Amino acid sequence: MNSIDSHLPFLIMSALTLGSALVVVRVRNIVHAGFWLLPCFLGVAGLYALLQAHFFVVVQVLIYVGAILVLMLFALMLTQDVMNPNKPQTNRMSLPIGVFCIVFAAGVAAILTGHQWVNSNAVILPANVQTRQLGQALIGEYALPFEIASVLLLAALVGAIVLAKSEKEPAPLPLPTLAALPDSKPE
Amino acid sequence: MPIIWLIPVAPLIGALIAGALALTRKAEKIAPLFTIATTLYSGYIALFLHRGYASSTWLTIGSSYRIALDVNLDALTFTMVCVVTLVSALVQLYSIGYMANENGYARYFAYVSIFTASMLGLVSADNLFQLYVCWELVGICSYLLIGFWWFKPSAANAAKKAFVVTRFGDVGFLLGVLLLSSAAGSFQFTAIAHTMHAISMGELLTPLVSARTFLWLAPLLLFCGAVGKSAQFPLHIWLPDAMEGPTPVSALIHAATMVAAGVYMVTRLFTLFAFVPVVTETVLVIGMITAFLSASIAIVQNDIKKVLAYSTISQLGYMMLGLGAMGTVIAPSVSGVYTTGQTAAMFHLTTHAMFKALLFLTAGSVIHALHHSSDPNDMRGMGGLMKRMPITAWTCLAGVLALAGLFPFSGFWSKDAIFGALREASAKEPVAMLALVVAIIVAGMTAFYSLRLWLMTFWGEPRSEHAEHAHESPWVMTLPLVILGFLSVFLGGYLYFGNRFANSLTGLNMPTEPLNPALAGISTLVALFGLWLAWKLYAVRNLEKDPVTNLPSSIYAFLVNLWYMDAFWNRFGAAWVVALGGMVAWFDRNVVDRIVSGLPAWVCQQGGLAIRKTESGQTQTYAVTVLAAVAFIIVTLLWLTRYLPGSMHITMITH
Amino acid sequence: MNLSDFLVVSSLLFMIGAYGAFTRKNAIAVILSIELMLNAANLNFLSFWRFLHPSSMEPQIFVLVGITLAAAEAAVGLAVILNIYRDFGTINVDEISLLKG
Amino acid sequence: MPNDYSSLHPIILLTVLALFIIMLDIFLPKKKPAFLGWLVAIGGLIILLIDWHSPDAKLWYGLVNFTSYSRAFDTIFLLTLITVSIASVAEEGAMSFRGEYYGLLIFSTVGLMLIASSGGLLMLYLGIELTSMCLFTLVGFAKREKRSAEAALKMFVIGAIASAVMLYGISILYGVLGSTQFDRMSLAVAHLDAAQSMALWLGVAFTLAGIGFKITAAPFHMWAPDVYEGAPTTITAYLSTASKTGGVAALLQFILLGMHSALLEWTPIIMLLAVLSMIVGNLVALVQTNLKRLLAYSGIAQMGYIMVAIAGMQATNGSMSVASAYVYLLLYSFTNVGGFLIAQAIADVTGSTEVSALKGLHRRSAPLAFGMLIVLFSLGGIPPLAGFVGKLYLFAAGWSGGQHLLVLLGAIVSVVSLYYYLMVALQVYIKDPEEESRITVHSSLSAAISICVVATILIGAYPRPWVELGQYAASGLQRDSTMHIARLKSDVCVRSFGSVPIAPLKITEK
Repeated sequence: MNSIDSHLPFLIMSALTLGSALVVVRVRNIVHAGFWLLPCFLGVAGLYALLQAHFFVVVQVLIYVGAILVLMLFALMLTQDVMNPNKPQTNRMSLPIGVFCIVFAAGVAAILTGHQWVNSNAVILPANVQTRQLGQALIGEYALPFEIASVLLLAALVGAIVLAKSEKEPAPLPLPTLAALPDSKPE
Repeated sequence: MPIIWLIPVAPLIGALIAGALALTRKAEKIAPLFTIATTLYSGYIALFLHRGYASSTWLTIGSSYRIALDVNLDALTFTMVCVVTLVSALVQLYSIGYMANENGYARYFAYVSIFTASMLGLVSADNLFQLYVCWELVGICSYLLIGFWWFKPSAANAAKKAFVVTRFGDVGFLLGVLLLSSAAGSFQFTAIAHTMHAISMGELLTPLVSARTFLWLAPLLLFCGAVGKSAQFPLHIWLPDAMEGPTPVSALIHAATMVAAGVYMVTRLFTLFAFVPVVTETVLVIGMITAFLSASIAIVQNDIKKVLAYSTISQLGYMMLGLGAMGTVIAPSVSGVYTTGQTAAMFHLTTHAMFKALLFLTAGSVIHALHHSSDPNDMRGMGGLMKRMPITAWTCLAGVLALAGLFPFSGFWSKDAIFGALREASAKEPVAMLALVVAIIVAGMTAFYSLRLWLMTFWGEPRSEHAEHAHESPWVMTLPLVILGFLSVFLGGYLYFGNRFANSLTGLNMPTEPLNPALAGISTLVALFGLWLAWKLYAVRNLEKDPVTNLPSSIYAFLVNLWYMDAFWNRFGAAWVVALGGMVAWFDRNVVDRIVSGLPAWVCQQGGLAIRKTESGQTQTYAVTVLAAVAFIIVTLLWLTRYLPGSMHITMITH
Repeated sequence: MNLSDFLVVSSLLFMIGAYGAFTRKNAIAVILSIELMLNAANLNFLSFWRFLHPSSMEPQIFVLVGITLAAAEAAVGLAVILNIYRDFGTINVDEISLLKG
Repeated sequence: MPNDYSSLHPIILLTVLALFIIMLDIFLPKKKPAFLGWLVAIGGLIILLIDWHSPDAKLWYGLVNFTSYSRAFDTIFLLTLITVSIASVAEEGAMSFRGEYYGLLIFSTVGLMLIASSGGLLMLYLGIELTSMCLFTLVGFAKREKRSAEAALKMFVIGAIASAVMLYGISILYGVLGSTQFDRMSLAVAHLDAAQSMALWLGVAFTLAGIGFKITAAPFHMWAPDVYEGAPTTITAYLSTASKTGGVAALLQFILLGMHSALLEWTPIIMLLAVLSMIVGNLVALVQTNLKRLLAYSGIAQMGYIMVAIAGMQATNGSMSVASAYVYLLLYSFTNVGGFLIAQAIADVTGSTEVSALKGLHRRSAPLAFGMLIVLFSLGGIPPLAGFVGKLYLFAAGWSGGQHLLVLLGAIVSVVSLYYYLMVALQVYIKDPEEESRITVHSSLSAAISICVVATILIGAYPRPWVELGQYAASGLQRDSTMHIARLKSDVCVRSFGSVPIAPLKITEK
């Protein structure tokens, strides 16, 4: 197993990733949580760089940081006044779940580090070959998953539009099914 | 394929036609024509065409399990087919009058016809699977017919109760079917009988349990089904409630045929029961308890149908006594052996089907006449119907005497056969001696309550206005009564002389077994005593209302003395009997009922409510469950592999 | 630094994400947390690719699928939340529990 | 197997059909019945025929495998799509995005078909996600209804978490086994001491979360009742049948193709799912008052019965388990869709899906009442209806697989289940209706209900061809796994891709 010698970058990147991830899940202000996702994703991109997955560094930054995160931030800013930031942002079970997650993480890490991984002894290819291979795979051997992923995106977009589009015409008379439902208000 | 496959199929066709008529709601009145004709056709095939075997494969599971629709018309099936088609046809004829003004006229006949088809399928089965399917089907028909007047809450509840309670037995039955068929690798009766034999010889391994356990467990599981279906203690509780259904249905399903299915099944599979004495002894003990318990309850009932229902349970207990009596083996049969006890049980099944159907139909005739009354079933509101409904009264008397087992009525011969079998068996099984004594006591009780029923209904003066204005039923109802009355009187003797019944069942040609004079004498005396007591208590008490001073003084004094006796019985005897009956009824209602149907229901209900609480509506709780489940699976596997290293192969797969 | 270290990081990241998804009241924060979980899976794939099978194509394809999925889920998820907001006037997951039992 | 790309035609055509429907709807007048559902049904039927005429194929080195297994399962998916689409015609008038509705429905069917024909976890995962992604939207399709929106949120959150967990699990499996292609996975598992490799089972348990989410087997079932209750009823029907069937198809492939050599270690996991599902499903259904929730819990219990058969796979080498699970899923699709559609028909008039809305149904609509009775009796496993045959076959498979205690438990809880099915039947036939008005059913909806009810009776009355279909399905899975393992064992899997040689997978014995 060929190890990576650069210890310090790894420690920095993992600390950045995990630290900001913790902030994301714990911070009260939801917009801050959204912004803290940025260093987290960048940390993951850094780890990818250490793994010499150069193409995915770019993808991570472009798609996660550039697209998904921006989408999230828009949503967060639009809805930030919905949640009162002075109230706790986590539910009642946060302590037991925290303990559970720590124990579980320790267990998973223990099992994974204890496993004898089988190495195929292949050498890592230079970045340009890697990317060319990936490109060829996506139109060759893995054309089908690629196409299906695009169908998935299409379906997701259609779905998102259907759900998000506000209906222009005034609400018609309620359907019988609507009328029958108890109209309870959230407390 | 031989034409006999039409035996179960013909009534099914009749049912489909009636069902179609019911859906169109036009020409409902002609529905019974089809159902009766098809039922009679089934009987005709059985009577006049060749015996034989027809089979068609329906489904094959795995490599060896073949599920087939078989019609195996042997002597035993022939007997049952005759009983079922005859009673069914007569009941349907009777129903034309009885149900004339009811809603769902054609639907009723469709149900009855489906029932007939399922029952015929049950008795002509040659494999456990078909037996089980038809077993469930007759249960459903029973459910539908008990709840026929669904708008009455009591009927709806009774239907549900009947279905659920019999299911308890059916679970055991299903497990028995699975156990036996998985051991045999087949559902066929013969294959299962051979397997059982091989297991008893130690030549074959059994699934799940050891061979020794298997030999008693498998037949007892099957017997569970019989306990449920034939309303044996402690699952008998559904049958009295089932009287909520139309009375002809009670006559057909809950007296003559379906409730006898348990007896038939044990007879058919008797080879399986004969390996271990504890099995037959269980059958014997259950039969004994049932016979006594229900007879004692019947004494205190006032509802005419309830008396008959408890009487039916008691008589089914008699049949179980016959089955449990491991008497002399008289002949080998297709699937094993016939003993005197089995033959006697089947004999009693046949005669009982006639006179009990008759009794129910006469009760129905009375109820029909009183149907404007608030409680037409209550015997306290009857009396004096003898003059107003003579045919019903006389045929009912024939049925009563047959039930009482009075010489020479039908019941006498078959009851005596059971006593004979018990006496024979007592040499081998000590408990049979006790059973014989109990059976004789029950015979007295039976005579008592059956005559009591008749006297309260037909004797004396009318005790209500409705009874006063009662009229005889139309001919479609009285004709079946006359036919069944005739059979109730003569069928037993006819089948007894020349040993006709046993010879037909076993295919042998043996001379008539002479009656055991002591046994016949005792049973006759006991029956006479019961009748006499009923006569004294009921016929005379009614007269007491009228001045009886016109009687000769000596007889009067005698009566007074008897009255003294009566008071004594009332204060001490009857009070005890009533109290005992009441206690048994209370125990029945509050303990047996609760334990059998109450406790598991309660546990399930509470369990459901408890688990339901986890479904809190909180999305994130659900999400945690997903990961917790993953963690749980990992921990379980960790535990299994850590503490049971290499032994997972042994522990996880139980062959 | 070898495979185990990366796996430890990814398992921690996964559980942090899970913790957030299980405890955050804000529905959008739940989506953010799920993104963390997906990232952990991707990190796993690339670690295995780098240390065990650098010539294999599969993990890379999986990472692409994972990223696509993340994008799709973000889009649909936000639409679902918008819909919730219109109907309930809140996006507090805790308060949205008409359906239960 | 021939490398015939024409086997892809059904999937491609279905995708095209979805796009066509979405586009067609743009040109159709709104607020008028368009009968798009019938178009989908006809298209689905044609595609089903094409599917049955396409050859077996193994494309892209086994990325997707078109076998009798995939064909048989496609049949369930397409038949469900057809019945649900026909039933949805009744709701078209009230829909504002009917083209998208059908489009997403078809896309989700595409996803399911991909699951059934997947040759590895990659396509399996993509299929599951495509299906889920469409269903998130469809569940929330009644946008103005709070319950629908809530159901969508719940399904989305749980589904997204489950998919993330599953992806994480797949990544671990990839690390342990070096591939996510079923044939190579199976080979690698065979060379591993499967029982002792906890990392493998870590991956399996995580992966199971995603599949468990699809099949709603306890303890992954929590979302189902809420979502089923809140979703539009036609979607609930689809969700409870086709989507679950896809999950079971995935599970069977994962176990029997991917981890064939570790069947024994799988048994306790499946047993756990079976026991929990049967108990939770039946007991909670006992205390339900909403028909949709009741059917949801009953569906959880039915999955438990299927798990009983699957738990017996070790002894029967899978074939009987697969065949019986398939037969059950097929008939269950009809029965359950029928049940939900009847609930829909009643809710259209009464506005309620409570069990009490069924009071005296037989006086308000005799055919609906009869259909409900058939559905309930079939679910209760009463002969001679389809449910009986299916349950019998399942338990027979479990029994011959040595799972006697599970079968016993199954038999006992079946008795419990009868109580709540009969409780509903009681409402239909025994209770007095609150209103006497007759219930009229939209002709398309009644056509869909008729299809389901007739199929339920037919499968029960004449099960042989369907059982043979199940065996046909099982043969696809069986031949695949044995043949591939044999082949892979003989010539080590060297494959070349483009000009770059890829090193052979090296298997080291521990």
